[in-house]
Amino acid sequence: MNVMDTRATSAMLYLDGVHVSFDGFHAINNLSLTLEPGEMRAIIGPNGAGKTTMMDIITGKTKPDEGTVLFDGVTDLTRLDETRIAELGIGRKFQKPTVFESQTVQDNLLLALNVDHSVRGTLFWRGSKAESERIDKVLETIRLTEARNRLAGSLSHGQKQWLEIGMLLAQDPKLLLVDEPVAGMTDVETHLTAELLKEINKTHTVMVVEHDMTFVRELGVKVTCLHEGTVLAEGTIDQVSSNERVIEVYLGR
Amino acid sequence: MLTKSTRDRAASFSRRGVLAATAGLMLGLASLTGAKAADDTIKVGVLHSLSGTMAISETTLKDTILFLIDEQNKKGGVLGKKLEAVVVDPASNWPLFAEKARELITKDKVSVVFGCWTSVSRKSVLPVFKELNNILFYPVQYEGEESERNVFYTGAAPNQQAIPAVDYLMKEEKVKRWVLAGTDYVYPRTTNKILEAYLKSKGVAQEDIMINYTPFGHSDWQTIVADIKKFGSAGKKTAVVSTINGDANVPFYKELGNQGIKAKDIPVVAFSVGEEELAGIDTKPLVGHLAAWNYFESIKTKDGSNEKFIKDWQTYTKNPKRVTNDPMEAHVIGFAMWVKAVEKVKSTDPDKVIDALPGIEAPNLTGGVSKMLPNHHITKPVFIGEIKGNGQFDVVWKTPGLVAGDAWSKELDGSKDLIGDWVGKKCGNFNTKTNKCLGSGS
Amino acid sequence: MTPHMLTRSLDRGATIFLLVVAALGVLIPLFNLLLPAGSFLQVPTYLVALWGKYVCYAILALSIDLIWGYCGILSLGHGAFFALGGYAMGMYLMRQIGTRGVYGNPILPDFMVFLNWQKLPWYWYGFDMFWFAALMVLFVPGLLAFCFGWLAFRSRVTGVYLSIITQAMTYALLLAFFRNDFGFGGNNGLTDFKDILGFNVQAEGTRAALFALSCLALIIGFLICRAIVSSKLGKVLIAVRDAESRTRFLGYRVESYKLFVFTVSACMAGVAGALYVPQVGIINPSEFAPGNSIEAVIWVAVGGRGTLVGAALGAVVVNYAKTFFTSGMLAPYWLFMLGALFILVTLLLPKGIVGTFNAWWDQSKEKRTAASAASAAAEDGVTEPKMAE
Amino acid sequence: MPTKLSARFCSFVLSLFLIAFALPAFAGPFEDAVAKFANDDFSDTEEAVGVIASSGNKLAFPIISALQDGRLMADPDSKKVYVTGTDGKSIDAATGEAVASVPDSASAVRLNNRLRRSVDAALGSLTLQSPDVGTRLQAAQSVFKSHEETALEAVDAALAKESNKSVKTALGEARAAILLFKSDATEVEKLEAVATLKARGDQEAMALLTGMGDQPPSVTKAAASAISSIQSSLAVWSTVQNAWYGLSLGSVLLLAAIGLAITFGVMGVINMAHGEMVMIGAYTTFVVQEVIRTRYPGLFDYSLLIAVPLAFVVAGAIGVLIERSIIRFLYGRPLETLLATWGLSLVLQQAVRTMFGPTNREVGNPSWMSGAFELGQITITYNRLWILCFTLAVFAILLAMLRYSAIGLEMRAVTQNRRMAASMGIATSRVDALTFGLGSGIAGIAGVALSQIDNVSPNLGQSYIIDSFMVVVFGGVGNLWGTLVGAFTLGIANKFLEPVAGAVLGKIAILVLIILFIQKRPRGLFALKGRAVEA
Repeated sequence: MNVMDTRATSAMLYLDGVHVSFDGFHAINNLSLTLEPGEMRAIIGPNGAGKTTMMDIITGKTKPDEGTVLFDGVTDLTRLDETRIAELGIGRKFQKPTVFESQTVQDNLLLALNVDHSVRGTLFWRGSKAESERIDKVLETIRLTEARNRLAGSLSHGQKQWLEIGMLLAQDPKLLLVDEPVAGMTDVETHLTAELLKEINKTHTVMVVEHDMTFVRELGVKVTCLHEGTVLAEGTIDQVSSNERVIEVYLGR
Repeated sequence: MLTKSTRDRAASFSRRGVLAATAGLMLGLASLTGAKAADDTIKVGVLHSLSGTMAISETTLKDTILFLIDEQNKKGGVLGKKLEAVVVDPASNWPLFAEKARELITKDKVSVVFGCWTSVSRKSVLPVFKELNNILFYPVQYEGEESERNVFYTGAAPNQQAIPAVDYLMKEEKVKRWVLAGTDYVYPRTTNKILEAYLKSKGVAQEDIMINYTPFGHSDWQTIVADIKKFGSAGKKTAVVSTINGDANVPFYKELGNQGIKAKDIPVVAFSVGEEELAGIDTKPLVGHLAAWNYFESIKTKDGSNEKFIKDWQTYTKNPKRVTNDPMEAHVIGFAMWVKAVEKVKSTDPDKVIDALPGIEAPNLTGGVSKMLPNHHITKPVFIGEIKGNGQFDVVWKTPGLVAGDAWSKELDGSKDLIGDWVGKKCGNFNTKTNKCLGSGS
Repeated sequence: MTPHMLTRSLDRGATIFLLVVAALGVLIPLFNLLLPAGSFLQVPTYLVALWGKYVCYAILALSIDLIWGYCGILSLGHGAFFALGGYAMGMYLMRQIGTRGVYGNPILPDFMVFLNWQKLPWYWYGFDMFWFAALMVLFVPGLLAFCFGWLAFRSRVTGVYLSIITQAMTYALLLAFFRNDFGFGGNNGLTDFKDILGFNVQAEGTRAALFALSCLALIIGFLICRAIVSSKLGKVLIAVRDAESRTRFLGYRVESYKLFVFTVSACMAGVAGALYVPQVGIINPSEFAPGNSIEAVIWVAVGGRGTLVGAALGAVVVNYAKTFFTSGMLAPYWLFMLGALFILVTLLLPKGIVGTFNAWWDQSKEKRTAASAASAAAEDGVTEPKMAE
Repeated sequence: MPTKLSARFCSFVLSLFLIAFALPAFAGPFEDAVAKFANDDFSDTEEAVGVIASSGNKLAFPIISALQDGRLMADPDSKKVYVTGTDGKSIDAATGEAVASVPDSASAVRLNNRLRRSVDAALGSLTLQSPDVGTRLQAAQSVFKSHEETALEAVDAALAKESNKSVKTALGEARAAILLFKSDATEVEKLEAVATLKARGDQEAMALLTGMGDQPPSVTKAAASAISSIQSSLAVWSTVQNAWYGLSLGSVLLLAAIGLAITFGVMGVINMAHGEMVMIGAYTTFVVQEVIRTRYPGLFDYSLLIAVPLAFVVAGAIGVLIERSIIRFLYGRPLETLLATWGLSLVLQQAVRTMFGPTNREVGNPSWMSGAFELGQITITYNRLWILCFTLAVFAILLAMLRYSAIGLEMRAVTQNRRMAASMGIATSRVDALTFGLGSGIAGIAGVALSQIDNVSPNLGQSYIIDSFMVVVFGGVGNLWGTLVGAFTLGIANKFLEPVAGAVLGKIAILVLIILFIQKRPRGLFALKGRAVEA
């Protein structure tokens, strides 16, 4: 990869000509996409468009067959594993909410805090005031303060979604990848989530994958529509949703 | 005087009471496993695996002892008391053997134990019998190199099985080239060491001896049988001496049969294949292969003792097809010897019985009389039998007289100067060169 | 272990458990030695030996629960570490026999003499010194676990795959130790021990002492486990167990966590084996048998996976049942009993004895502390989602 | 054997008596020889065989063939020897006159291996010209084995008459073998002999060449070159042999593992009782054969064909039973299934032990399953060959079933996405039961085949369970082709390691290799890729 042009990009996240295929099926096909620092981007697209696979690639879960994936303009993510990438400051919320069901809400957040993650560090860990304050703050933001001692497994679907977002906050990454945050949420919850994300976006770069167009509209950010593993259209929600191809393959008439 | 004693008792009671209070679970424990020793019977321990890999061979021996006890009780028991069998299942698990032995002796207070098959099970119970000073009768042919005060070896020592078999093959079949095939554990290892030394002493060259070891329960014999075939086609008469362990024999013989190795081309003489093992195979392709034992079911006796034994055994087990085999005979002899010894000293006290046993004679099932030797092994005849189509053996050769069991092999450097003598020397491993009793530390 | 870890690690159940073990460790030897033989409360020596064995198994169970119950690593080869520890101790005991072997050879163990070994193989050097043997008891299993784990966890071998290769490991060791050329006594293994640190292993006093020691080891092992699982590391382990990749995305080096507990638990297993050998008086390859390892896992399941107390309890219960069934009239049918026990427990008590008890206890008491809740939930049967599909 | 000793003694006295007072008509060498059979002494019997074989008496063949298959009865008291015909009629061996019945005191003349050899040799030279080609061939071969000089003229006579090609070569080889050891054979003859044997080029030929005593230098030289050429060709063949052994071992592994590939691979159920399913199949075979032995002995050769479907049904039924009663409560908790099925395996083992006893049970090989044939210089045993074919057949059928049948489709659907399948109206629970039943049934079939080469004992299953798991994991869970490739790879690797490292080390090496391999490919040889795996 050409060093000059990596320097050139100021992007927080930079994908160029990424290919990945599973047993012949091209999940990602020459995908190129840039995310500026501080930006929030909504990714839409039909099932199998490669949205989640893209996130897998960014977070190092899947290695692309070819192409460039740059973080902060310099780090080549394709060479790193999940842990390292997370340490760099990329946080991810999964499509189906995955929290540590058998542990309490606050333990979930405690685990997410970006403090010493080494074996020794955790073995001889003793809670600090700063940590507990961080946790309290996050609990407030995600409105789970009174549920702090409940098992994460006993939370409602929406609450789990939020807890996971909360974990992202606690992790305090530079870049948040949020996969279908409002799936299975009530309208109210959806609205609140939108607010929450906007709030987060003030201090973080965010990439949201979502089907819910009203939600996307509410976010009011630049939208990228993926189809068959490549970018179909990019622009404001109106531009994209008026795009012929997009209507054809995704929105339907 | 009296008051004092009562006070003492009272005190002891109270102390005990306190202890009892502090440990209720001990109570339950003690009561759960506590044994009530019945004085009107003499208890006989039976320590044979009834489950696990060794159940195949050992279950029969358990039945044998039960049968013998039954017979003895019909004759009115021993010293006017009935015999009572205490059966446990060490489950082919060696540490469990030790545990069960301990249980038999301390909890059930047995006067004697008949048990074990594998060397390792014997080795594992050995310390227990030494510590608690009880008697073990061990009925299986084994590698020798042992003579313990508390153990009586009624099975064959190597010189009562392996050596005569090899002699037969040399004399009758003019064998010049030898395959020593065995399962990789101590009995085959030692036996093959002894045989190797013996063959060399008879002028067999190194390149005419092939030694091969396989893991337990080895089931794919293609390669090895092929190797044997190759080895056997070097122009000299070849034979296989097999110390392959029970379970692996069936596939071995099946492969032999299928690859068409006939007894008349390359005879196999086995030390661990008896009537019971053959019961699991179609023996027609194996006719003529050999086994060396101290007893065969097919042996006819003048006094009909063997025939009678087989008949009674089959009626007892309600199974007219039930076969008998060599280790069973060993138990028969051992049991008879123990009974005689007990009646001789009018007591079941292990020390008395142990001292009484050497010199005791008991009829074996092949029309002879076996004698317990000072090294706690017995005298036995050795027979070579050829496998017949019906799973029985046809005796083709026997030693002229009885062979005395050597605890220590004359062929091994480590042990050629050792003897076991519990009568004179009171020592199991006495070095005749240095006149010292080894292992006593001094 | 720092004090705050200790305090934090002791909840009600744990305290009771420790007290019981301590009581056993003190009382059984006392009742065995002080009371006159045959008196009502006197504990016969064979029971001391028996319970000593159970306690060793309990330690093994603990070590398995630590990795399976809390980190979701199902090792079906832990018997290997147990056996290795046992062999290390056995080699020391063999060297202590000295000239009292049947051949009176001062250096070579008997089995080497009659297989005509001329000199002691190098790997037997040093085992005549107790401290060295003791070190090896920890080091050898630890090293094996470290190498094995390093390979396996780094390349993310998980779930069944891991379980199966642990089986392969112990099976390979089984075959290896069977070989007489290997220099560990082949199938017969090591036996006929005379004394340990100058005390006769057969002596009642030694047995009592060994029993007490085993109880002590159990207590220490238990404390270590508690300390680990109740630290933040414990939370991470549970996180790994429930959602491994999630934990990765939070920036935890999952493999190093797994490696850590795996090695610790292997060392514990080794200690258990080392204490086991002098009490049963023999160590041989059958301890490597894959079946043994599986059975050990079953003890944990019966007692209650993810509850350390349960693991220990399970080991004792199952083995007591085994002892009980294998003698007397039941002897021919004991496998039915044992098999049925395993099936019923997995079907009816998926949380194991202690787990079920806790659940019931917690239900009966509305008010509950976060800590016990966490542990109670940890006992749920849920395992790695990967394998659920 | 005091009985025998005494018998021998009085028979000895008797024979003296006979020799002294017998009528001259009976005093011929042939009759004496026949009488020797009654001495129940191996060396006497051997002499007798020699004399009779060379006597040219027409009774020689019936007597010796009767001796070979134990139809020659000797009465130690009367010194009379009888030949019981296969038709039950008996004749006096010495005179050939038919006799009403053989006295009870008569017993079959015993043989030992040495005698069997000389009997074969004798029969060989006697049957060299028998009308039946098979017999002639056999005869030629046994003469080749024994290569007694006495047989030479018989061979030459036969050679002159012989028309059949294969028999001719066999005779030629027999002749060569004899000449090679004939002290007064000319150098030319011997050189020819060496050439013939070189042409034969198998181990027996080599045995003769290496075994021949001192010879004229030219012959020794020729022999040496012949030996080396034979050796080199045999070396090549031995590689082929190893490959074949590998295949056959692989087929056994595959057979044992294929059922597991379904229960474990497809359903994710760690079925520790799989081995016991195999065992049940084997015991079904045993029962079938018992019934056949007692009721319809004629059907014995079909016993396996009958056993296969039965084993499938029995094991399959038990499988379904297990699934319904235990496994189905444990889905999503695979490790619990491991424990439960382990308990189950203990129960099943003990159940079989109590029902059939702890000892091995005899399962015979039908005639078409026993024996072997030579392919070039390698021996291929029929049972192995059949098992290989059988395994491949089972595999193919199974594959076809999964691919094309409705239930197969449902099974694959349920494997790939249980929830989706359920929502599409597939009765997943029924499919589960059937799948598990199928897996167990196939294990049962495996049992039928394994009963042909291994112990039929309660421990049968134990010895295969670990290997099976290794194969499935090595090949990649959930992929039948993986299992196939895995099984054969392991089998062949094992067989090529065994001669080098020995059986034990070979096995260890294989295990270590598997462990290391899993590091490289944590999901086995044929792993599914993509998101589905993680989900």
